[in-house]
Amino acid sequence: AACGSSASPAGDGAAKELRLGYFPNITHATALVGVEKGFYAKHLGVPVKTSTFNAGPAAIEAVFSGAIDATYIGPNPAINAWEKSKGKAINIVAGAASGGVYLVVKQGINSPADLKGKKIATPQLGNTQDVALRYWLDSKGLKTDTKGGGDVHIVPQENAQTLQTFATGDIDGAWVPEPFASRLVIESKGKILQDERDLWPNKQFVITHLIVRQDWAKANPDLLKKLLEAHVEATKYLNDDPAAAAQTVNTAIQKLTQKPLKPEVLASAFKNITFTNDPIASSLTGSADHAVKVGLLKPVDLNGIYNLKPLNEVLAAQGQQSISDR
Amino acid sequence: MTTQLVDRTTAVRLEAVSKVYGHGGNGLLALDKVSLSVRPGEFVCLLGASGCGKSTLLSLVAGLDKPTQGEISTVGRQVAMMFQEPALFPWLTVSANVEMAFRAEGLSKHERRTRAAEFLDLVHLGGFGKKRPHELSGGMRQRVALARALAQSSSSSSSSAEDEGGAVLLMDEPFGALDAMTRDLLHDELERIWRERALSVLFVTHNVREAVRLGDKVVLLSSRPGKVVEEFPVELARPRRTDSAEVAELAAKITDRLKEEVLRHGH
Amino acid sequence: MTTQLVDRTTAVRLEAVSKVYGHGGNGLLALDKVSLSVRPGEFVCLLGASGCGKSTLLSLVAGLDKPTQGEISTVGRQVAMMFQEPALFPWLTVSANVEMAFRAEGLSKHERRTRAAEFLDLVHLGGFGKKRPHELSGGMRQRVALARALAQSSSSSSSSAEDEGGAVLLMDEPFGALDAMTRDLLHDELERIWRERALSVLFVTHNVREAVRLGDKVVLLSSRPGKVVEEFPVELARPRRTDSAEVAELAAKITDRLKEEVLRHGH
Amino acid sequence: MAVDTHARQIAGLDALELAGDQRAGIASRVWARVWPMLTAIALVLVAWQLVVLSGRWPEYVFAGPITTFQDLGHRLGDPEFYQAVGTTMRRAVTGFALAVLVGLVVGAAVSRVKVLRAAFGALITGLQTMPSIAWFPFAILLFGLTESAITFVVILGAAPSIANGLITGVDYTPPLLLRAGHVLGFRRLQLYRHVILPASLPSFLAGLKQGWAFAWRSLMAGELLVIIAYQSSLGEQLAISRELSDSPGLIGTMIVILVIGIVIDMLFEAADSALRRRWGLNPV
Amino acid sequence: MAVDTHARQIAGLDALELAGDQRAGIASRVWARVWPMLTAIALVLVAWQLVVLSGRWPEYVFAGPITTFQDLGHRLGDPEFYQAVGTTMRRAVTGFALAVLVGLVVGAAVSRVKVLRAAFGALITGLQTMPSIAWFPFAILLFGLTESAITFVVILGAAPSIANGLITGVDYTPPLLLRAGHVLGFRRLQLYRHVILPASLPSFLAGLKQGWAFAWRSLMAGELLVIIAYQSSLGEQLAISRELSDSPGLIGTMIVILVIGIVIDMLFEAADSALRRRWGLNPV
Ligand SMILES: Nc1ncnc2c1ncn2[C@@H]1O[C@H](COP(=O)(O)OP(=O)(O)OP(=O)(O)O)[C@@H](O)[C@H]1O
Ligand SMILES: Nc1ncnc2c1ncn2[C@@H]1O[C@H](COP(=O)(O)OP(=O)(O)OP(=O)(O)O)[C@@H](O)[C@H]1O
Ligand SMILES: [Mg+2]
Ligand SMILES: [Mg+2]
Repeated sequence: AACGSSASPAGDGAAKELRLGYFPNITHATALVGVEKGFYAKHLGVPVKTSTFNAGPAAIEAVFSGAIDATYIGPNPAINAWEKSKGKAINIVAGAASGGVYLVVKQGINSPADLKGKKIATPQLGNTQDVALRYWLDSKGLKTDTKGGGDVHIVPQENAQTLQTFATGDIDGAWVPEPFASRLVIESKGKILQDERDLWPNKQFVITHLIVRQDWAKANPDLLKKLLEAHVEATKYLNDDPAAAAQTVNTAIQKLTQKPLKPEVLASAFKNITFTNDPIASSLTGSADHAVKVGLLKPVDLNGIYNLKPLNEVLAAQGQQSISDR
Repeated sequence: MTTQLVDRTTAVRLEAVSKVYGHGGNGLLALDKVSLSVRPGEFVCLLGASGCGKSTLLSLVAGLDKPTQGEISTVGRQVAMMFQEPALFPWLTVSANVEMAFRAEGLSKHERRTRAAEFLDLVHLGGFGKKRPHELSGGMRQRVALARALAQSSSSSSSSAEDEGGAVLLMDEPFGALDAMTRDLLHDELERIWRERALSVLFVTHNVREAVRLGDKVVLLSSRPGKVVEEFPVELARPRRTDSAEVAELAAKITDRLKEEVLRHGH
Repeated sequence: MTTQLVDRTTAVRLEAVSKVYGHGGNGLLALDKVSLSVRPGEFVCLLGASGCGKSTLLSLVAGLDKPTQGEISTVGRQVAMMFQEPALFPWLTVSANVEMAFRAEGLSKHERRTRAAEFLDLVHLGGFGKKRPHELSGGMRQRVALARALAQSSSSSSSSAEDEGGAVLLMDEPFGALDAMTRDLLHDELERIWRERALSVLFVTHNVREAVRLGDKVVLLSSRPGKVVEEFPVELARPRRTDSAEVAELAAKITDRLKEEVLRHGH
Repeated sequence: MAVDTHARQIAGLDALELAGDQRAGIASRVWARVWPMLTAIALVLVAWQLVVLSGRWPEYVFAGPITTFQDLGHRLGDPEFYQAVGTTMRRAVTGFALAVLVGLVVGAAVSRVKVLRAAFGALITGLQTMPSIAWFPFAILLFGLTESAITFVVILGAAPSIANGLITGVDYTPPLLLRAGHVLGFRRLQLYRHVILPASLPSFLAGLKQGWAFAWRSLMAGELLVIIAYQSSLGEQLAISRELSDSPGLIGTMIVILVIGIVIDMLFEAADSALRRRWGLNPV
Repeated sequence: MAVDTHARQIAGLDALELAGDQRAGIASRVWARVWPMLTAIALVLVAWQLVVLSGRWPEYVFAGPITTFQDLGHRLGDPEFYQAVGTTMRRAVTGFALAVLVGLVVGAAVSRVKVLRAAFGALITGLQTMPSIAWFPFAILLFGLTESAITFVVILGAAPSIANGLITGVDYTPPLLLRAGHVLGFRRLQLYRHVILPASLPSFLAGLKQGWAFAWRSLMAGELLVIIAYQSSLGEQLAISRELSDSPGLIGTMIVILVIGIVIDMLFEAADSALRRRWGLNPV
């Protein structure tokens, strides 16, 4: 790359460690079990330094500044990072999780038509959930606008606040990821009006994936492969023994935040998420197209955002099917 | 604590008043069983060495401090006081500083200003009403404070017709920073106002002649602890002149007594 | 601005110095072409009505303010000054306030304290070194300021052996808040130090006798604008006594001249 | 030989910096105030550009002045920008005004009534250290998704430091002035109004300045709390810039915040200068 | 007839509140300071419980005192809690100490050098109004994911108000004392050290107090910036409690923050009281 090569204080020549970021969050279960079960340590052979973040921007700032090499992250920050750096900063190298996003509404709302004049929360203006809600409402003939006006009022707010405002009745519903969707249902007697999976082909869309710094990947192809090996093993573990995995995830969350999920929330949320190595490229481009359609995004060229070759090599070595970046 | 305690023939009465600053071993006995009274309309001068407790005594009378022992009573709705320092409010103009004396009375803004101007003229500061205290010389500041105290003690709220005597006026070295001429002129003005308003005055000074010039009675305090050493009635006819022979004679007598007292205390 | 300008026979020289406070129409001419000189080792007293510009003159000499016109020159590494107000540092004890006079000299802590104690004894405040300024009476504060100024002007750094005269000492009504006895005692001490240290003193007072008692020369200022009206050489033999006949006589003469001046200005 | 001439005294005086050349014309006085600022800005810009040129970080990570000002220029051409600034300023001023009221009342009560001071004195600083986000849930509980919730957060942010400023001022009122007021017949409220309050003004003003900073910061966070239809705001723009990893947008918004802060500071500075002039303190 | 007896004068005096009964024993003096605080706490607890009992909000939205203190009790039993408080306090103290240093130097320079003041004076308040999150990207760029990044944010938060406190103090130094210092032969640095700094102490102390509040708030935000694995901190706990809508956890953390704030305030208050006593100002 023309720039940024000096950004890594560790030096990209031959990295002596891997610096990995993730969130203490159930959609990042792959990383949580990977760290907890020692998969990364086992495969990488160099020390793994982990950093946790509570939101996307800090993780991207860390990637940009070269403070971490790879991180698990949602689709939006990845697209932003790609776009702002004009395709120079990062690549998506694997998928991690799919599904687990719902439109939860108050009792008494039974159809999209009932949403007219109601307030629905999304995590953030222009993020995947926000786009999905707008696109979905549009498809149901309900108008919205980016300022919260229209037939349905969309109020972007942090998920934590959504829990509160839903409980106090300030909002009528929310399009949110797990574990918030399950908490709305279990704690505030919300009702699922729409499972986002039903809107996508094969009922699959990306919620978490793994990105790496391009210059790190270029300088450390071996480490990248080993990282992916660990990632694939973690995904396998999650799918092979979901009950044990769920426990492992909760243990990890408790260690990081001192606050484990309630068992019923954990069970419900875990069930709703699919863990897969496939970044489900079609959903990312699809979501970007939707964003353009609802007027939230200028068209972005996502061509080249995926670098799945190392992943496919790893999968091939294990005799698994290769994954497409379209 | 009842009206009985306040004799109609006393404007200010101190009975065996003691004042200790600080506590225990560090305590400093500033006043020791001082008894003193000022009759309504009487002009009493206080003399004493530096640090003997004169200012302390005035604070006690003004109610700014509590005596450690003893009783103090004053007649009159308000006690006006002129401090040893000018104690002007730096954020107010000279005129506004004097106007503060009428605040409690509820006069109109215009009336306040007019009356303040009168008192400023009295102290020869006619043109300085719009200046701020920091633009004045030390003696001018002292005169502003004088104007304020006089204004206050001659304002209607501080002396009511029913009282036998007028308001109480306490003055702590009011002319200390003034030249002899200005001082003489102000002596006359003070005497005039004192008589017109029938004020009861307690006046601290270091100038023995000034004390004799103005007072009906001169009270001599000893130092550390402050005690009343002697009271000198001044029975000279008014108007008196500071440089007259009678004044000089009595002043010399008091000065000798004072010197004795000061020297006895190792000063 | 060269050494030539400073005559070896002048400790302080003012040449046609004017000082205007404020600007334009609001400007106040405080000093008007004042010329004055103090010889090394000379004791000059300044007299004048309240507000005539005495303090202003001292500030100019001390370099605290710029003259609007004219030239001022002083000899001696340092000019010590005692302000009209005590100007003590409230966060320091009395002793530490006096010790500030030796700061520039780099004496040891212990030495500073010992010397400060000497000067406090001198002003009869022996036991008060550990008090804070707010615990003192007005006159005591003034004496602390006096101790500090004397300490400064007799410290080695302010008078160097090469100088013909010692340091310059400016005093603004240093005894204004003191009783006559204390004053007399301090006159003697001041005179002694002045002679021992060969100080050049510029001394402001309102007390004409005091001026005559202490000064080699008494300078009379008129008021608004301040101008030198007359200089009176005092040729009485020392030691003088404030209550001696010669002092009284000259004082009376000066007082008459002063009165004339004050009355001429409508005071 | 130690010779002290007039020239040296003037130097001593300059060290004291008591005097300014007050006869200079207005133009040159304005210029004297402006050129250091312009120089400072120029220096910052040059340093910034040099860092960018050094290539330590790519432009998308740390935007240079050119990109930033281009981006800012675009935004300045957009009426929505002014709307956003307007919305934020309106909220800031409302919130601050209410905070001044609350701070004044609380400060007055606590500073003069011993029991209240013992009960709540320490709590004020305690509240001051409470980060705004802690109040968000309560703001929403009390006010729902309305502007009042934002105002609530702003008041809680600013009022304590305004109260503290007043309390400091009251504590440091010269006793002599209190005594003078007492002798003039002022008691309680009157003493407060005529003596204590004016004497505390300098400290109160300092408290107001700090309070403004707290109010503004609380607002920047609070504006994310309730995003109101058709109303963009500076706080939202700041957060979105960060969210989108939009370096020129972020720096641009920071510049806008800085400029507003500087303008407000100048207002405070003017008030303070006037005060100092009246009190006879060294003017700047 | 208007009669003013001793009793009335004492009343007037109490209004001035200049005097406390200084002969009271230590126990009763401590009690006089403690009971209003205990009463205040009791009142708050009762009001809080009443709101919860009113059933206006479900317990998981607004936890009552019982739930909260149970939760807090659990946490107090956990060594990790003390570790978190320890980590946060360590960062706060380090950051604050550095901020004091920076604030002192900047304040001293800006307050006495005219050119610097014209150039940077207004910038200080400008910086003060900059919300912490704006600095996050720069903190990470400069320091990576290290504690230094947090410290950087804390310093930027606190130093301006410390500098401002000093500047106010310098501006309001009584000219008479400056003149006295000048006459005593103090120039520039010496004048600063012996006169200006001690004279500004009250205002500087007020600035420190405000600075602490800024430092603490910046820290609470900054602790989210760099979450160091398995090293919990108060800021993180606050954010997580909020993230999880964990009402008892949030209120519990707020109580902890409040208690720390109050303890710190008491330290400042003690310093301030000592200062006032030395200066001969009305003691509380
Ligand atoms: N800072 C100032 N700003 C404006 N005017 C001033 C200032 N200081 C003094 N003056 C004016 O200058 C004149 C002389 O003042 P100065 O203090 O020198 O008098 P003084 O002779 O010392 O009087 P006093 O005996 O009362 O102390 C006065 O009229 C005063 O109003
Ligand atoms: N606030 C205080 N705290 C402690 N001691 C004090 C206080 N005020 C006065 N004193 C002491 O009380 C004594 C009397 O002081 P006071 O001010 O009454 O003297 P004074 O007679 O007015 O003297 P002067 O003529 O010098 O003004 C002094 O020794 C002084 O040190
Ligand atoms: Mg006195
Ligand atoms: Mg003077």
